[in-house]
Amino acid sequence: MLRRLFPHPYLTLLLIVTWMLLVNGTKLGSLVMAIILGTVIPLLTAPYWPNRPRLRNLPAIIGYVLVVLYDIVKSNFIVARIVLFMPKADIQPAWVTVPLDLQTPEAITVLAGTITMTPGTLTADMSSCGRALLVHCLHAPDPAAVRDEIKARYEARLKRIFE
Amino acid sequence: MMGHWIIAPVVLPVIMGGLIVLAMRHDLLLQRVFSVAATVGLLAISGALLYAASTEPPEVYFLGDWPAPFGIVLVLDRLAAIMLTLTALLALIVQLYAIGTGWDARGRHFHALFQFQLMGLSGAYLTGDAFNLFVFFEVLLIASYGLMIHGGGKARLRAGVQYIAFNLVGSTLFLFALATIYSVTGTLNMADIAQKLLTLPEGDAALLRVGAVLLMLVFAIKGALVPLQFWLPATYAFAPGPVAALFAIMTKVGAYAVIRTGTLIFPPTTPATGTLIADLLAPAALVTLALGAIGVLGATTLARQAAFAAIASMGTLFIAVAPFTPQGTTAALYYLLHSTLGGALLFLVVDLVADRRGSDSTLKALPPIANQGLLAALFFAAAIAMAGMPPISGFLGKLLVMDATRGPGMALIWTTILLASFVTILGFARAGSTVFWKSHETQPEDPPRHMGEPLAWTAVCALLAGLVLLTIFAGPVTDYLSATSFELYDRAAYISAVLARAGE
Amino acid sequence: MELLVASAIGTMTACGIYLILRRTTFPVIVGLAMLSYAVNVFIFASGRLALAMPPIYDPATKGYTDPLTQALVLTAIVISFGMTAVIVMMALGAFLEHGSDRIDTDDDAPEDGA
Amino acid sequence: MIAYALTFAFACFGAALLMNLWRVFVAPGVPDRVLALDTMVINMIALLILYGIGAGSGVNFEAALLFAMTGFVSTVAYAKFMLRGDIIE
Amino acid sequence: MEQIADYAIAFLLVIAGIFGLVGSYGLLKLPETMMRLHAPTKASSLGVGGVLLASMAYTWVYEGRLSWHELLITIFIFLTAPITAKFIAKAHLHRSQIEDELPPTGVGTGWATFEPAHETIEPASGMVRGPGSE
Amino acid sequence: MSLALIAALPFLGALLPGLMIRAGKNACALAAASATTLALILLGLNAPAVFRGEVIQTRIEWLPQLGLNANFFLDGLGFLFTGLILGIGLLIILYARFYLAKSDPMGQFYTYLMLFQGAMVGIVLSDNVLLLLVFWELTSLSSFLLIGYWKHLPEGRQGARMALTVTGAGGLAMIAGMLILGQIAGSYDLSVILTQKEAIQASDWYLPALILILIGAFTKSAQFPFHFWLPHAMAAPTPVSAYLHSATMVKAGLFLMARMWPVLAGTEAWFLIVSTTGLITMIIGAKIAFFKDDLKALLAFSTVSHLGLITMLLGFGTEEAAVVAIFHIINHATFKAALFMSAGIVDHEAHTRDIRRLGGLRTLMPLTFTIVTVAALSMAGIPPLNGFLSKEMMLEEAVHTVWWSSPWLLPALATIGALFSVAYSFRLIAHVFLGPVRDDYPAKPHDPGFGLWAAPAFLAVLVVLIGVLPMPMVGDLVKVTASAVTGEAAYVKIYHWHGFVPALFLSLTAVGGGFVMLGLYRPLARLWDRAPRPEAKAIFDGLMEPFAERSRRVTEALHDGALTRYFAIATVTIVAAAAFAFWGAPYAPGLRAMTPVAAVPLIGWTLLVGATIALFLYHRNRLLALVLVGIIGLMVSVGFVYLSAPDLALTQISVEVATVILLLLALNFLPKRSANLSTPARRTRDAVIAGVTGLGVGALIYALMLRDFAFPTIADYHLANAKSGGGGTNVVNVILVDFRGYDTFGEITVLGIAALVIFALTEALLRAGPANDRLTGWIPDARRAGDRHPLMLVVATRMILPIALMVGVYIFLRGHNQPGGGFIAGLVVAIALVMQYMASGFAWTQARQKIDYHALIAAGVLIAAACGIGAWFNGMPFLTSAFGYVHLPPLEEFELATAAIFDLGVFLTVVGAVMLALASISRIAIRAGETVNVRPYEIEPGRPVKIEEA
Ligand code: NA
Ligand code: NA
Repeated sequence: MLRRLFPHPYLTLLLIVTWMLLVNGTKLGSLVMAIILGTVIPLLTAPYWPNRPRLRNLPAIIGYVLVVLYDIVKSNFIVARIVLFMPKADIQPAWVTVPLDLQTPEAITVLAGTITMTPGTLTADMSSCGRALLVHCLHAPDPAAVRDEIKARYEARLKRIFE
Repeated sequence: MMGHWIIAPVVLPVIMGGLIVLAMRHDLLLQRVFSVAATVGLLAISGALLYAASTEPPEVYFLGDWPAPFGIVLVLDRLAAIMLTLTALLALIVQLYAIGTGWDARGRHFHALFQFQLMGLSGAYLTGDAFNLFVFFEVLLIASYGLMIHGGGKARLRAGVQYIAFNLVGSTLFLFALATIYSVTGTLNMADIAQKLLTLPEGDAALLRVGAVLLMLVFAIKGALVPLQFWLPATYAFAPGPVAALFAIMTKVGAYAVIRTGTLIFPPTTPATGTLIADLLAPAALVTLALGAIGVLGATTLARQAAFAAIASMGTLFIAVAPFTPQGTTAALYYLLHSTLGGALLFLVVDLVADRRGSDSTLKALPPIANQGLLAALFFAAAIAMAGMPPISGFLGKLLVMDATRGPGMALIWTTILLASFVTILGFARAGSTVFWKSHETQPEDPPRHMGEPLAWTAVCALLAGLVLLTIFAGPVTDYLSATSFELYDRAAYISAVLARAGE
Repeated sequence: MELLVASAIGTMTACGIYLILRRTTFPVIVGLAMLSYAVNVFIFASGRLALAMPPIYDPATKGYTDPLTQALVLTAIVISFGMTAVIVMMALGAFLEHGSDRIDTDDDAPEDGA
Repeated sequence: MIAYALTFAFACFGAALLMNLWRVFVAPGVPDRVLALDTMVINMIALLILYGIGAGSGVNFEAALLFAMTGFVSTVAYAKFMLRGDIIE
Repeated sequence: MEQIADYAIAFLLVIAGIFGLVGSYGLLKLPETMMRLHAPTKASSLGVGGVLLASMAYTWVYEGRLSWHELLITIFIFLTAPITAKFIAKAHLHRSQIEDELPPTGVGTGWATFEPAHETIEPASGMVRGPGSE
Repeated sequence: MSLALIAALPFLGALLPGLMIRAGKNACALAAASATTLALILLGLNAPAVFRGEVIQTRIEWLPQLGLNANFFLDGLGFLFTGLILGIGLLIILYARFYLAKSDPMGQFYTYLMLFQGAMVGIVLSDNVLLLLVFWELTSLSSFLLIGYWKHLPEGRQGARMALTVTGAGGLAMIAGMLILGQIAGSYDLSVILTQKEAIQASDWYLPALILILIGAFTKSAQFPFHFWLPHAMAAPTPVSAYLHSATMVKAGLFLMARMWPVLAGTEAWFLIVSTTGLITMIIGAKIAFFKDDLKALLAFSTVSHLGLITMLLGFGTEEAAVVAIFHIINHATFKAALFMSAGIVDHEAHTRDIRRLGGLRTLMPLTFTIVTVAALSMAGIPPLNGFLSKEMMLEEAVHTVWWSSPWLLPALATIGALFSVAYSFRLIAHVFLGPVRDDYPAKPHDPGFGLWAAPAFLAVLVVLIGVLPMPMVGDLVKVTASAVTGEAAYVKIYHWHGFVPALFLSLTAVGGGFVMLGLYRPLARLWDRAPRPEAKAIFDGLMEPFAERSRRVTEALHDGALTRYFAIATVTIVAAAAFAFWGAPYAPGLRAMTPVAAVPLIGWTLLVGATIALFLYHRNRLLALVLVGIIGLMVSVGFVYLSAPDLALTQISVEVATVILLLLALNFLPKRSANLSTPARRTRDAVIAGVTGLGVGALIYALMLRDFAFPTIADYHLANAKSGGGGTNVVNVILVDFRGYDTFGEITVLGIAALVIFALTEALLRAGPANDRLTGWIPDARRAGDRHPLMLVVATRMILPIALMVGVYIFLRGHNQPGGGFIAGLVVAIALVMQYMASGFAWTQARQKIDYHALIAAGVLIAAACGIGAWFNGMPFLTSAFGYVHLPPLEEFELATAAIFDLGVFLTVVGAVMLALASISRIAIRAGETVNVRPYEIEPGRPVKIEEA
């Protein structure tokens, strides 16, 4: 019953939060509205999202978010340095293949996104079977190291969260 | 006192159109029944409004209960009522024809689009607000786009693209014009504009005139006034027969708008604009008539010939409008009634002929077709109607126009009108003798004689009957029309009726 | 500011006109879109320009810009959107029927520009 | 204090926009131009918010949000067109 | 307090400005499309993020209300930036056809951009229903 | 009343044959005949009064505003002509019954014939010149039908067209003349006009009016130089020729001159124009007639000649001449009709009208011979036949007339005319009936049955009777008619012996000369054949054909479908007209202070203008063009934000992206580059046009922005009443849904219709046909990448869709008070759905939702309408809004407004319309062979896949 009413409980939660962010206040009326919408909209969009991802262990999630935020800021300084100060000749771009252990689409998506937003790397494509990501590095003298860092730093964490 | 009935001509079709789309879009029979019913209803309402308009001064309907000029108003006067009734009548006839010939089944949504088309037309006649006029122009245009390409087909689609493209430019121009006028006068209500123009500071005149001319050019496009007529021939020639017949009213919308704005907002007495409109309109109208007539003689297909006849009739109509005198406007209105019915008749006959010749209306002799004699007779009737030959109303219309254009420039105007009639009848004679007579050379034995399509024939005869009645009752009709133009030139009544609540 | 807006409108109009004078459907459609952008700004500007005075009721405001022209522009935008959609489809249809996307029908040369 | 910072930020993002425009004019291919457009949208949003701070009005939020949304959609649409031709298949 | 807040906001703005600039400058300076892609994706995102944070802080400090809208926008941008980047990258790969410059996937198949997806596809006949087909 | 009835009867008679055609030829003939007879009887009833000199009138109001009324009047002139028309008409009806073949459609013939008869009667009875014009043109039209009756004969069709062209044109000229005349006389009623002689002849407009009216008369009566159409009209069946071209239509011109005689005649101009034209026509006609070998052609030209004679007499302008004219009209009608019918008999029996193939018929067709001889001798003016009397009197008048200041010139020429007329009359007798019987007639000739010879015989008898006893027979008739023409009681005395007057000698000369000419026929004919002469038809065609051809070329050249030229012309016209308007009145520059410019908007401007220029430069690369359009749209909406128009910004940006998506979808099938189809010269021309237009528009808006409104704007009212009266703080939205909700109502209807049109069009394209073939055989013109639905996007959109929907709801709800509203919300939702389409594919998405977009559109429009109608129920006009503040604890107070319902209608329509449009275009893609994904992910890392090694 509850499962039919809330096909995606996280989504419902997310929507309620979103609504409160939108109306930018904490009126009771808004909350009621938020709850209504948070219930109705997932029901409407459920067909587009057949299988629900299972999320577990909140601390891991929080940890991951913090790591990524830190890396984003860091990566930006790196990129800035390369863009502003490194002479074109010295920049050593590289392609890296990152084989995947993850299998959940959601998880892979998050990983790919993370890679793009973090130091000097950018997800360009995926193998047509979905078992590897093609990553481009802006400046990577040692591509292998990049791959290992990705797998260790992000994929491992995501595996703990999603699978 | 018509109360809410004034808006019925807009609301009825839109609701019917909506219902057709919502509930009946899979059932042609239902569509036909309800669509016809709605049109009959529209005709009845228009008739009632026509009567009311003749007994009362202009009546105003304040939409949203906002006082003019702040909200949008509908105004019912004789002119609006006449246009409504004419449209409803033509619509009913054309609709019967479309059903009778099965045209409405050759594509989707014919009846819905048809109703929306009527909504747009009615809205355009009734509105007393310049911008709202634009909106309803768009409604009737977009519906006409749909009807024009109804049934699809290569030639029709290519013509359709041109038709839309040209009218999109027109719509853009319309907006430029409205913005300019608003930017000077700060109002959109036509009566209010008219009133404010009386006290317009001199320094604003030039800019306002630009706005006025742009506006008139928009209507000139609709009215197929040379050199803005280019969109018409292909459109009318390639549109489905009944649609082309319905379009007989579309050009008249342009004429209506010119008459409305030219008498209400920019009459020659307006200090800022003066005779600007007339000065530009008169020569253009003459050229239009001439070009249309030459087109009738030079056309290569019956359909195109009909199209050019339509252009020519617009020329005659605008010749009568141009002086902006009550007498001229009366003549123009009579000719408007006549040329609408006559044009529609011609297009329907051409459609019947083309249909029997395998949708080929090129001017060459083909083996005799079914009902050749009858069709020839009808074509003959339509032709003399459009050429303005007696005994059909066109002749009376032409006489009225000539009578109304006495005075300076009379020689030129009369010569043009008469020569145009001459060339037109010449063109029709050539076409008719080729299509209907020469065919007897090609194949002596009797043609297939199927009558069929009772509704279609009813429609055609109805139009012919309309012309005959217009001829017989020319007197009373003209009385009503001169009362109408009197009302038009007596702006005070209109303006005071609209701005009655301005104080609020 | 007025000069900027006016010149922008002028440029967009000019570009639009130039494009509608091209001989294939696509540029003509783009040109019509440009014209409608231009005229929308034109209407908007015809209500005069105002900075930081949105027509949202606000007791503390120093004034409002003209809300009416904005409403008119909205209507205009919507209508021209509908019109553009239709002509795009018709152009596509004409191309599919005819095999050429010329908008002039004077010379029926088949397939070109592809 | 904030005023200076604002001006500086304005200058930066303004300059950024001009660079984007330049990239639109001269680029090896359409992908780069699309990228430029996408960046333009981002910078625009930044300017919008800055303008909001400057004028002390939060009215521009919806605009910013919608810019973000539409910018994303159109970029994806352009790219998908280049990849597949048909963007809705 | 105000003072500190001012400094913080000003700092955020300056940083944001710099990154915004960097993002677009990189777009001009970097030699290859793939490299150019890095700059805006990251820098511009951070730049606008910074501005949004500054705005939040500003309204909080000076208008006394906490405006969450900016947060929403930031999240949205950060969510979508990678996707945009990936699409442009794919478009570039497809257009420049540099398949052979790429490393192997190491899992047997090729990169998706250069191969039809491995899945059962069937023609559209009868597949579509709803308003599209009546 | 009876007069109107007389005029109406033939028209009624015209209906009958058409209806009775099933009943057979006799029924048709009988119907026509009885109608005619009835009319004749009615006319007869009026005879006593007419002969008493009374004028019978009937007045029916028709179009009084114009002075066009169905007024009829019957005086002597009218009586004579009505009698001729109806009487001869009756004979023709009888004759035609037996003349026409089985295969000829009898019903049509009698219908046309009666139409014509009615028109003729109308002409001669009209007391209103406008009414007369109506009938006048009607005769041209109905004669067109009659001449072209044998549709399979090209000569018939051409003859008909020529007759219509000439007489129709003349009629149009006459319209102008009559309108002028009416203006001078202050009335269009003949009875009034005829009293205005002084006023008319004094007016400056007299001469134009005279010429225009005479053109009408001359063309109708085949007067030189308009005589050429008549012989070609002879292609008509003989009954028609006999009726139209001898007895009636060609006399209409004479009638008109006689009718107008009192007010137009008597001036120098009248005398010179009319008498000269008549004289020339008389001579030329007679001369040509003499050399014609076709019986009917001979008669035709003889008719031309006699009409000329009568015209000349009317031209003299004297009372006596008028009397003679009238008398000759009667005589000519009798013998010429008899001759035409006899010619028809010969043709009918011998199957040829070629005189060279005839001869010697005297013994074979004695009866016909007798009739022809009598009539022809009368035509030649041999005593004691009626033709002799009138010719004698004519010569008498000629002798007394000084012409071009010479007393003898006119008599001489008149005699030459008479001489020719004698010659061809004798030739008619001699070459057809006398001489040896031949054995090579196409058919064995013999006298016809009674039905055919009755009519001509009757006329021949009249010829003799009138000749022998003129006064008893027609004295009164001529008298009363002449009085009607001249306006005062005419003195008529007709006798055979005038004594040895000059006329006698002239007459004898004529007869003698005639004999001589006949004797010299062969050599003269050889001369004639060798002599170069203008062939009327050639000249006519030489005039008409090039005209028609040139018209065709002009028309086609102008309307050849070159839309871009149309645009160029239209643009130039518009700019020119605007400039004309602007410089026609004073202009005072505005005094409004400029809005300050900061650096940021300057950058925005640079971007906008830059992108626009780029579009101008790169537009041929269509994808790039769309990218640029994207930038421009973005900049415009940013501009709106900056200029305090948040609603506009929101709408603009969302519409812009929707448009781009639509264009991309279409571009998939269109060529990806625009071919360069214009020469550099043309591109320059276009650039110039564009530049000038741009300058104009820019200048216009600049001038407008820099001035204050001339009057306080109505927007002030909106600002003042939005909250109090509309219940919303977002004034723009309140205007949209309340002050001007009616606009919005129309606007969403437009959007809905657009979607319907697109859908209908798609249906049409997907039907069997070239488009469908092209689609089914579609090959994408560009290499396509793999990975249709990249996993990242699929996942992301699943997150984004619900949030986007939420944003949509949010924007919708706050619209009334903050930027937003139904329209923007609708677009946001639509875009969110589109995102879903792009990510997971059309079919997959479509298959997962139940919404029917048609229904959505309809519902939207209907809800909006219902919201408007709702107001009626509390007595308010359409779309009157209501709002209130609800407070239900523990929730905070919130507002409920009907405007929200209206906005909901807007919302639904927008979503429905956008989605239906996209859905339709996607169906085209699917027809083009797009395959449809069955799974949400095409790449599913979890799913084992078969890997084929490359
Ligand atoms: Na609106
Ligand atoms: Na709207």
